[in-house]
Amino acid sequence: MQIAGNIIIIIGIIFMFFGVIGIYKFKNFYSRILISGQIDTVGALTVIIGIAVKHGISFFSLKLLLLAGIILLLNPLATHITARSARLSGYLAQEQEPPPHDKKDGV
Amino acid sequence: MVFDIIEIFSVLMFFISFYGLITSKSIIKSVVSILLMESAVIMFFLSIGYTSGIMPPIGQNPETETVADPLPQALMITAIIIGVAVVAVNLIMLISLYRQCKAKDWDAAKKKSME
Amino acid sequence: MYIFWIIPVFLILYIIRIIIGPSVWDRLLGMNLVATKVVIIIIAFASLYELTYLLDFAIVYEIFGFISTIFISLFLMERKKGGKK
Amino acid sequence: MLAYFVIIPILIAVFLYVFPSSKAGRLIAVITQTALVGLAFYLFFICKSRDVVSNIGNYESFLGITLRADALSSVFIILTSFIFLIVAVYTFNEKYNGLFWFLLFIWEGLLIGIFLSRDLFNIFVLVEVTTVAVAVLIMFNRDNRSMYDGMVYLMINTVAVQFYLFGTGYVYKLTGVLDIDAAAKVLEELDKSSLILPYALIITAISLKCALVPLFSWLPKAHGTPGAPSAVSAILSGLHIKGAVYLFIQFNDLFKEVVVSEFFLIIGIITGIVGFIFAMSQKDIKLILAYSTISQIGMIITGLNNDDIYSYTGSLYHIFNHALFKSALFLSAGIIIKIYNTRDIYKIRGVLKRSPLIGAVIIMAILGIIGTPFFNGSVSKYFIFSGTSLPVGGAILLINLGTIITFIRFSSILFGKPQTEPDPAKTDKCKQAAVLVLGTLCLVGGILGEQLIEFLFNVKVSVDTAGYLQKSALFTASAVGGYLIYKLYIKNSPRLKQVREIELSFRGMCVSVGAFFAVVLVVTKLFA
Amino acid sequence: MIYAFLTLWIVGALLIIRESKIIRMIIYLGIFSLISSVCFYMFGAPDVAIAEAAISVFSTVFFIVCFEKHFGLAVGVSDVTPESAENRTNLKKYIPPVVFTIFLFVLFIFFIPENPANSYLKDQYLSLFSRDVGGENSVTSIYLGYRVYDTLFEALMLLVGIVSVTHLSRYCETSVKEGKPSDINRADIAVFTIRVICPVMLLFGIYLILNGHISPGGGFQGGAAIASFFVCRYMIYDIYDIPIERIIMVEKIIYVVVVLLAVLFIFIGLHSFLPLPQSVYLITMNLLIGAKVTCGLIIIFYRFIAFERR
Repeated sequence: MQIAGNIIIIIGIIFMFFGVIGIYKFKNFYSRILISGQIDTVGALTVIIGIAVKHGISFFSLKLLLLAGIILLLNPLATHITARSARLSGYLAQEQEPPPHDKKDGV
Repeated sequence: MVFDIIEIFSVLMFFISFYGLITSKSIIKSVVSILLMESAVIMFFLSIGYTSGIMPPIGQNPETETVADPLPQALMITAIIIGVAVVAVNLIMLISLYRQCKAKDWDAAKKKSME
Repeated sequence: MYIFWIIPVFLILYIIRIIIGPSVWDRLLGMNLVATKVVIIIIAFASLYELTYLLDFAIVYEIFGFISTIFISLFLMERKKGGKK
Repeated sequence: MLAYFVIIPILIAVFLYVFPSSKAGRLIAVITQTALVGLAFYLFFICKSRDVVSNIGNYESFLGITLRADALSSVFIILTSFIFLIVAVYTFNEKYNGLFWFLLFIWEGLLIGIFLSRDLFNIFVLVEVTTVAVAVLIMFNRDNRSMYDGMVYLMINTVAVQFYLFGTGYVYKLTGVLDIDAAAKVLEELDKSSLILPYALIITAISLKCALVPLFSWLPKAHGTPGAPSAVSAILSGLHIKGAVYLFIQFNDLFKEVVVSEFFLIIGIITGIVGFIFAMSQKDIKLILAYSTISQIGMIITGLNNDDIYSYTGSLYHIFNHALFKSALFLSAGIIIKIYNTRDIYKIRGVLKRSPLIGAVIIMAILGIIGTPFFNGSVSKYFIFSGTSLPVGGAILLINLGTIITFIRFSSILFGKPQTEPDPAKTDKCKQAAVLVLGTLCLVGGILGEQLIEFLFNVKVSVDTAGYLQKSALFTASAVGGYLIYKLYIKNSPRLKQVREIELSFRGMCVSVGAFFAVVLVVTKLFA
Repeated sequence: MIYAFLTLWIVGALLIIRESKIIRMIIYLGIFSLISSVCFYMFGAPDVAIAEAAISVFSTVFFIVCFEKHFGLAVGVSDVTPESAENRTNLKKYIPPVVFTIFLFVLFIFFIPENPANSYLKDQYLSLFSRDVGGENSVTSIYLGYRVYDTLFEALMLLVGIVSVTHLSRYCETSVKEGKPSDINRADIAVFTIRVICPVMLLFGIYLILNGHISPGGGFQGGAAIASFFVCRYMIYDIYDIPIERIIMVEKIIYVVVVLLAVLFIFIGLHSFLPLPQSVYLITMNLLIGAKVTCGLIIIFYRFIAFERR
């Protein structure tokens, strides 16, 4: 159990590591959304499952599963709302840098 | 001299926020600086009696050595609530001041209020 | 545990991204990422001591971090385009 | 149970907020206030023989919070409840809503709490709540000026309170307790050098609360802001600042190993001098009174730090007297402002003719504050003076001279012909009665001065005929001198305007807090 | 590891202090609060950590609403004190405050006492709390038992804060009407998910309150969680029908009940006469304080939000 748990945790950390690479590699905001929306959620879920596996079947693992559920719901939603807010405010995907009016406002 | 490193960190924080207070032009930043100052003080209180691998003071008869000091925690909950109330009052004053004088920074507010 | 050493490194990298991130929304994204990483640290901590009640804090943290993120992004949204009903 | 002294006003406050502004509610407020004065006297008579201590919850040693009433704090409680009674009568017919009464009574409970509490953290909580309540009372009418002033007051006091909290943390770390009496025992055994930092942190905060010299810029803003109700200004100037002075006494007691009383003696003298210089130059009558408070506080601090029982007692009695005449002045200034609809000292004329009663009260209060024989100020000022050595005594005389000049200028509102036609509003009987009581007490406190001091502070003092003669001669000399100086130099001096415009911004205040802290640290290290 | 977090903490503070654009400052403040709450957690203080996390939400919300009022409805308008361009190059301006602050810091460090922490009260509390007050969480026992006198004033502080917020924000006497649309543009998916997550939050708040005496949490933390449920409710429904006047009244009454309960149980010492288990007092007190905090935060939040509507 311990070894299996550790392996799953390491897989999760590798996911997160990809996320860190991506957040520097992508030059576009809407690509970076991907990191938080998918890669990071999956990484966090994998780590949590790994820890739950290490603990076996117990109250601790049950609570961890609840937490995993909450993360699964909330993390993509936060990303979605952030992206939507950016889109509706006119922060365009095609441009490499913020649009003129945005720049003027100094955001 | 023997230093407690966390104590040094909180003192550093205290003076960073002090720097914020003596340089900030806008009022909202002063409010934030006060919030940071409070946070520094809270950190100092909680660091009293810290050793690494410390446990929360929960349980029927906890062992004294490895358990955190409960009193500063109880005090700091009080301090946090007081802090949020002060921040709320400050901000609402700031909004009202802005509504009346159209002043965002200290100098403008002072000038407007003297008229 | 190794988590305690790897995650802070990630955190520092995220914070650098937050500092250079060109727009507000990048920073918000960074805030979300930081919150998730910190939740994992908390879980690792709880699992180290085998204390179940420490997990409460992780749940609270996740929910509260989420609320502040979406509140900021909702308020940042340009109201004109969204339109009143 | 001492906690009820704090809890009962707070419960009344909530009651008045829930059932606001009916006449019956206000009547209940005044009646309970009277009862509270009676209770305070009862407590005082008990405290004359023994200290009343109550452990909340009856927990073992220092686990809970301890309240203690001793001879000094019970006198302060009498003063608090009495002044609040007067103010409650004064505002009886005003059209304030429930919020005003709520904050007023909370303020009373909290002040009594500060006088009773023996717990460091509890004092922090009380001080912080008081600060917010007072800030809201200052900006009660929500005009531009009082908005800004209230905001500065709230923020600078919050900054100072953080210093206090940090100091409390060090005391807890060093002693392991938060109770002042227990901490004092542990601190005695500690090394002197470890006490310096907590002492400096705490005393910086308390000095800001007392408005000592570099840290006084918030006081005229808070106490003299035009928009604040004058009842609030009266309590602030008469009573609130005395809470800070009480804390000053307490903490100097706690850290008596490291206190450099000479430093505070000098600071007190400078505060007095700076206070009257500013007071002389103001144009707004409320601001004159507010700056004059600073100079009187300087005198009180000087007396407290002068190592002599006469000066100490004189200072305590001066705290008492200052509360009486400063609230009388502020309250009558409120009435005058209402009548004339202006605060400019050059525009108000002929108060004595327009409303003789108010004029008489103002004269009595002025005679009190400048220390005329047979008025209360003379007794306390004489005691402060008699215990001092020559340079300090000279400084006290100088401060008194400044006060005389200030109030000669102030008294010009009493005479002459009104420039603007005063508003023929009908006079309020409650207000006049309240003010009259305070004015009469100024006279009574002077004639029965020695007996009162013996009664209140248990110190036997006596003044012989030579002392009386000396006092009268000094007073006459300084009064004549003050009048001449006023006529010759000050009346039309262009400097007044320049002095009037000196004012620190918020950033400047923060810098001065830091600088004061550094100076206290260095001075304590060098001389303690 | 704790030092890594403390370093991040300091970096966050530096960012906040150096930033001149307010919206960025608010985001940094949110991150800063989250990091500091983790630090508190690692000091073995989960109660304080939960309180700090709750406060981080509310202070962020207050700041963002204040920012919006401050600069109107337009997005991202920066804090336009016209310093940025020419003053940033002018380094000379920064030297005096930096030198002054460093001087104070060094002076402070120089005077720090070397004595180790005295653990008198800690030992007393840890050995006595379950006998004197009951419960398993010693922080709650101190908060509601030994130092209940402080707690009363802390509740009073919240009361004064609420009263002042309502007083100072009452420019527009119009109370908030029912069904007035907020102009938040929301997606259906967001509405759906928040609707799913809201009951969890409510339940979790109640859990924190009821379990306050045996696990981390308590009146304040649970109350803040329930109040954040109402924040979410504002975000998904256009509902302004919170009867604020009535909530204010309820809050006052709860405060009076809290005071009376504390007086009865702790000051008079009723718990030694009654045959009740000690945890009854703790649970009741936690519930009342939780209700009070919930009411208070809801009122402050809705006053902040409703300020904009004239």
